[in-house]
Amino acid sequence: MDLIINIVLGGLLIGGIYSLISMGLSLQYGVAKVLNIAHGEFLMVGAFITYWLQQNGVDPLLTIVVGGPLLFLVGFILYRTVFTSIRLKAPNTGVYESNSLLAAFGLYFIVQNIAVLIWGTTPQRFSYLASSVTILGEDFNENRLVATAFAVAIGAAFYLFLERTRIGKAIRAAAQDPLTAGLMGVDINFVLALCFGFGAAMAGLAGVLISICYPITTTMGLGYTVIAIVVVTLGGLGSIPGSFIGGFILGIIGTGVTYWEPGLAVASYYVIFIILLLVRPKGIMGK
Amino acid sequence: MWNKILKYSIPLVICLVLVLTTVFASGCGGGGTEKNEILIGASRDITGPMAGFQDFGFAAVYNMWIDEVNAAGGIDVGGKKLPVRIIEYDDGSDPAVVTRNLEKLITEDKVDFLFGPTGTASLFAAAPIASKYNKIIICGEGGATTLIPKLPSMPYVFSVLNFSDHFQIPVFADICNEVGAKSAYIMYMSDLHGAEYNLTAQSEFTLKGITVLGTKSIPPTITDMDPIVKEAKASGADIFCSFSYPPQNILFMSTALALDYSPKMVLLGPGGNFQFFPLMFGDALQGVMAEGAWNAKSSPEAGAFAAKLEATVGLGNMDWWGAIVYYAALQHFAQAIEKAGTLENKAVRDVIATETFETVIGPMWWDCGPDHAGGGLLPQVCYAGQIGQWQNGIFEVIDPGDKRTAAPIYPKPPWPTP
Amino acid sequence: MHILEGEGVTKYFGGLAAVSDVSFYVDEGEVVGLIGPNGAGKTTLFNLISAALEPKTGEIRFKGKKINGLKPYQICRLGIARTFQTVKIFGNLPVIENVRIGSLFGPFKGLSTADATREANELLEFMGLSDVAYAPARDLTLAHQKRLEVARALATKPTLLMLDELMAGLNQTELIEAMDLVKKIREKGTTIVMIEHVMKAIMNICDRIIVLHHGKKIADGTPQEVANSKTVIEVYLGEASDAGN
Amino acid sequence: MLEINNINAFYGRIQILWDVSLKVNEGEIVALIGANGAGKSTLINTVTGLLRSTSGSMTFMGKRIDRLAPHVISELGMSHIPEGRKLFTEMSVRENLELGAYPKSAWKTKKETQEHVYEIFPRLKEREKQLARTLSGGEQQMLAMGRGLMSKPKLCIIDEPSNGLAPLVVLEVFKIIQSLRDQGITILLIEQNVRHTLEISDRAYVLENGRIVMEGDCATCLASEHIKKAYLGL
Amino acid sequence: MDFSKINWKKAAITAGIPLVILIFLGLWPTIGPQYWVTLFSYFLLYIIISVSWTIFSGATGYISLASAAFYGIGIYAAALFREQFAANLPLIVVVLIGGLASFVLAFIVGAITLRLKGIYFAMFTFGLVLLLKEVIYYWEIQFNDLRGRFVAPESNDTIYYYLLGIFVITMIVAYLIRRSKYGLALQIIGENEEAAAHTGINVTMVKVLTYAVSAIFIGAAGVIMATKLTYVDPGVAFSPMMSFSPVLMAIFGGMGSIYGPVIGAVIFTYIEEILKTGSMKNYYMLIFGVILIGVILYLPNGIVGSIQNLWKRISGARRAHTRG
Repeated sequence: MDLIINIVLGGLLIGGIYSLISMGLSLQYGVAKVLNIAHGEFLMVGAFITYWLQQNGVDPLLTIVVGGPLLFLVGFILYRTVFTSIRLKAPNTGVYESNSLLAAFGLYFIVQNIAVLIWGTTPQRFSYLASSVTILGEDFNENRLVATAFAVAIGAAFYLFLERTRIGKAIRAAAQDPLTAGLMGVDINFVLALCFGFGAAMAGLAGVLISICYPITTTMGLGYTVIAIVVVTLGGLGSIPGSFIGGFILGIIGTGVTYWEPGLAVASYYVIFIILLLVRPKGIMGK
Repeated sequence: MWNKILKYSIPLVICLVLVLTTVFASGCGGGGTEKNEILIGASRDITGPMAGFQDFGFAAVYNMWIDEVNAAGGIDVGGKKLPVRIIEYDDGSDPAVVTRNLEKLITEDKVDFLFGPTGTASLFAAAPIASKYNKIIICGEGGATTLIPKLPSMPYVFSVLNFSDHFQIPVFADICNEVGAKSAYIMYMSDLHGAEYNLTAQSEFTLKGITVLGTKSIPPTITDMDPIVKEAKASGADIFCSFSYPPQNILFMSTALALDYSPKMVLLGPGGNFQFFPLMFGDALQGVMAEGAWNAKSSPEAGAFAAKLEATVGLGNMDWWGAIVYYAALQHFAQAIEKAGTLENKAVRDVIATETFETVIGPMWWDCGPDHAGGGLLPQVCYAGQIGQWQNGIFEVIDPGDKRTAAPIYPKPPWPTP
Repeated sequence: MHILEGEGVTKYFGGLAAVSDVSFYVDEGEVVGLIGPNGAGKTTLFNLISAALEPKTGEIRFKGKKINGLKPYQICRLGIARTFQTVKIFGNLPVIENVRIGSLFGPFKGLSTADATREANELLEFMGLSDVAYAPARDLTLAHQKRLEVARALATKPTLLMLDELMAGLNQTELIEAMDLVKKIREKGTTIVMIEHVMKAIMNICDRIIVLHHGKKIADGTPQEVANSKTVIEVYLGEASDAGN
Repeated sequence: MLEINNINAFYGRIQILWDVSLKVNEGEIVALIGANGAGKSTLINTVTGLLRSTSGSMTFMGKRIDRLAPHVISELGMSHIPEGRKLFTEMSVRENLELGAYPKSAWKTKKETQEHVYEIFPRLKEREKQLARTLSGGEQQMLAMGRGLMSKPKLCIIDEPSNGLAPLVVLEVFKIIQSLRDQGITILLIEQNVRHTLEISDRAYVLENGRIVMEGDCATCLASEHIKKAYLGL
Repeated sequence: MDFSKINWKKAAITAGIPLVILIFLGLWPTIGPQYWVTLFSYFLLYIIISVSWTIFSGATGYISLASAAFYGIGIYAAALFREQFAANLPLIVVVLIGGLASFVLAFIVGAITLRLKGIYFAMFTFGLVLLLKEVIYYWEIQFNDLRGRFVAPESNDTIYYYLLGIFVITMIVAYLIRRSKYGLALQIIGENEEAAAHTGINVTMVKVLTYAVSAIFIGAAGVIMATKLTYVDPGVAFSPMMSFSPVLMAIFGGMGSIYGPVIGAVIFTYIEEILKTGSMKNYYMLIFGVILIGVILYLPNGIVGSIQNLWKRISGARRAHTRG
């Protein structure tokens, strides 16, 4: 019983952050059709901005106000300059997808290199809310709890934004059928740039939360990108709620396997990933 | 006219390219015949995941050493003082690239000697290449017991750092017996480094009456250590061993602090013995141990070296594990070249393998197996210490015997309240 | 002899019957028209015969042998060739390559390269496409692309040819040419099933017409019979009746 | 209201439209008739801005629109109800309607417009919360038309509304189209169901092979031998 | 066949140029400086991998990211059968084993992923690489107490000539497939899989078989490279860069012709070499990334494709001029 509580609650506590990263990738990949290999780099940048501000006396959670909008802007401008041009030049979606994948690779190299030049590669950490809280008789990290609460709040806020607002509805429509969305008067290039920007912002926010909980390095991005790709596949391409739920599921699975055999935790992600692709490529929330 | 030119342009262009390649390539291979410097090559992790070592590991030490040597006019080779120059290539900590870089350094840049790459896997990739071309390589960070049986066939490889059964863990077990720690929980990285430490620890602990209550391997990609820390806490073991690298050791410390897991004894792997650890964790580090140790109190020479190194790299980049032996190996290396009076690798190697020279750690020599025929390891007596413990911000050597600079604290105090 | 027979063929798409319990036959040498309003299930029936889809129930027989469950390429090699409603030519390849592909892969025993080239040239001649043989297929006009698709289908040496809306989008002259073409193919001894909206063509060339509506067969007979059938007129011209349901 | 003068358009290197001219006056139902592949969709795509014409001019409400982006054209008051409905199948009926009101001017009044649409299509109100894909074919067509009306358009282009519908439903759809006209919405109707279309329209254009081959009022067209032969199967 | 004069000339050029290049490459170890032989080995390696990748993925448009898996299988074949200080199989046999193992793996992957289209296929193949890496890591540590293995080294010339041999076979096979009816079949599967099936092509068979055949060369190259690396571990063997490099190289060079991936591989490898070892080594990823994005934005058809377009424009203009 203790074990189950530990696995489920512990999994949920990691899952929140996974959800946030994956929702971001889902927007970039599911809607804007950019398989953004550099996604984790935005996360890393968010984490290091937090670290840097923390060293200068700014409360890490306050960074959310700075980091999110800043990375949104970066993502938005990147899409408008690089990816829009790739999209308009590509004769079909297939070419657009593969070319934007390559461009994302370039982006990955660029961001990573700049980050290494600025911050080096030594692992960094700072202490924030580093004490434990007892839930159902088990101890949990207080900072994880706070991070998960924020992740869920950000996820829920974004969900409401998608459900309730005009732009949000346009994003969902563009995810289903960009051409018809265009017929409705939606400026597709703008909406896709928006999605890319939101994706980057979410990665950045996840980075802020990760820096609160875990040590950070400038080379940690790719690992999180891979996790996000697994979750997005798990949840169904382009399904934002799917990614949200998928993140928690993967968190629980990962924690469970870690209890049994930590060496196989990452392998278990890939096993889920390739089995899912074979059996149900549309993901758990896809139709 | 145009038609013809266009038609023949393809073969023309190709022939041109081929000729140019040959000319260019042979041009590249050249170089002066007159030796006026000692050229050393190194493939280093400048951009990869282990690039941090560039600031406080072997690179920090050899850069300081080169500056010193050159300030003194160079190394005397057969009556002529030659300055030392190093060529470093980036390998991004990919052993495949290490191989390629070393080949380029040896065959194109025609370096005289090699310095080792960062990390055990890269070192393993480098050693056979150096042997293949008969180039002396002085290795810094990394090493593992697996290398020992290979060394007889790699006479040009000199591995400086001490590793698992290569004296650290047996000493640690003795310390445990001394203070009365009875049971252990082991977490180890699922790579060569972790696996070897784990195996040695399992047998040493059994031998010396310490019960192992739990063992978990972790992947290098681990991001969440809560389950392991909780399990270790539940096991109630006196000793917690983390046989892993700086990122995992930092993660363990953060997690243990947050979950209030404070065993009587904590032994960390690489990272625990670097100065950035106390900068990161402050008072919490009181009583935490790590493998491989020296400090300014080890000897007067060590004190002078510590001051010199700190002035060069800064306090935050001090390495209380390898720095002093790297430096000693370089001092030994320089004296060997001077004694051999040539840059010819075979001659220099024979001197290195057989001679004892005075260094910062006292008299130093290499253990190269029977007849001095193989690659070299440092004998145990040469090291300044095997196990260290943080006491009031100083990494004290707590080995039993005359290397000790302070008595071990046991049990370590609980974590300070945040 | 019935060269092609269907018995109780049914196919659902997400709960809706696209083709529902349709039985039909085609005799050797016949030209059979398959008509019906949009969404009647004509193309679905074609897809079922050519194995692009698999029927849920029912059986399709070719020359007396059951063929459902086979793969599209097997159907093709048995001697059933088809064209598509929206032309599916290989646009980046030259016209002649498109036809050669048919000869190389389509017949039960593929031809040698040289034979395929010779045959492709003959077919292009037959279809009146020799002039554009080396142009990329995507540069052709729609009418020529449709012809090219027929040529490719013929190159696989079919005994039964299925044409999906060959005449759609053609102008009067092209229409007459296309009708002539169908007649010429028929004279070579190939059985033809064609989906068509152009009534003039259907009435003119077909020996027999099958009418589908809402996935069900509602009429089957000579052009005259079908044209006079009250049900068909109602369905087709959309009079207020409930014939379909 | 909409005036198209001599436009030419290409898909890749194939010319689809040849010197097409067309005019829609305010308050009319204008029918555009043609077989599959005649170029109707290309014409509509060109008008709505999805495809660029290579020459010729188009004006809408007195404004040149040939170089405008689709979303700008739709803000001007042109609404396109596409062939095959193109609903957002994973969204509810209500959300589909709301998306129809995406242009800023329409978004403000979307509540009232929605009520108005529910008056025209009461069945949509009953199914307000259902996902669009769970609707029947006729309901889907109605939703598509309702969505098209949400932007409060001045001109509605309706592409093949009878496609795949049962005859009774087709009649209903045509009746609604007529009632829209009565409410002052101008309509350009593209259809294959020639007889019905001509019965409810004011004027008609016949497109064949990318060229307008006939234009005039509907009675004339219905009487034409060419139409009878080619499209009515008589 | 039309045996007109121009065809003979063309044939002389098409056969002559490769022959000249082959002789040059064959003599290279004797005329080139030592390191350049090594560098050329790397050129050959990347050419083999990117051309093999292009055989299947370039023609069909199914982006395979499993190259690293095939390469890694080859490396592990060498690690098992060409150990240092052990009784070993002859190198040529191990090369065959590596090729065969890759063939089998690719065949299985091909057969079970037939349902997957587009990006899903790419993701599956990439997941496979990561999974193999993790599982082999785990297996070696848990059951063999090993992280990596030492492979018996070979001389640089042996490695070079083996790679040259594999390179020649790869190019011949790529050329033959391109020219044969199977190449045609692959190409039209890429254009329209449905129409291809209805034209009598056994789509499944053609796809799976070509995929498996193209993997042979990658596996064989892996065996040879293992003898050069001499120390291999799963991180080296299944490095994801080995999956992405051929894609980048092929797109960089252009997939329209057989020369595209070759030129892409050579230029890419050389740029990497210069950047990594030159004075800009601290910025090489940055520069590399900028080059990558620049190529995608401004040379969308790859280098060869862009040159061909330029060529066409020049010759087209010339023709127009003559006509006018």
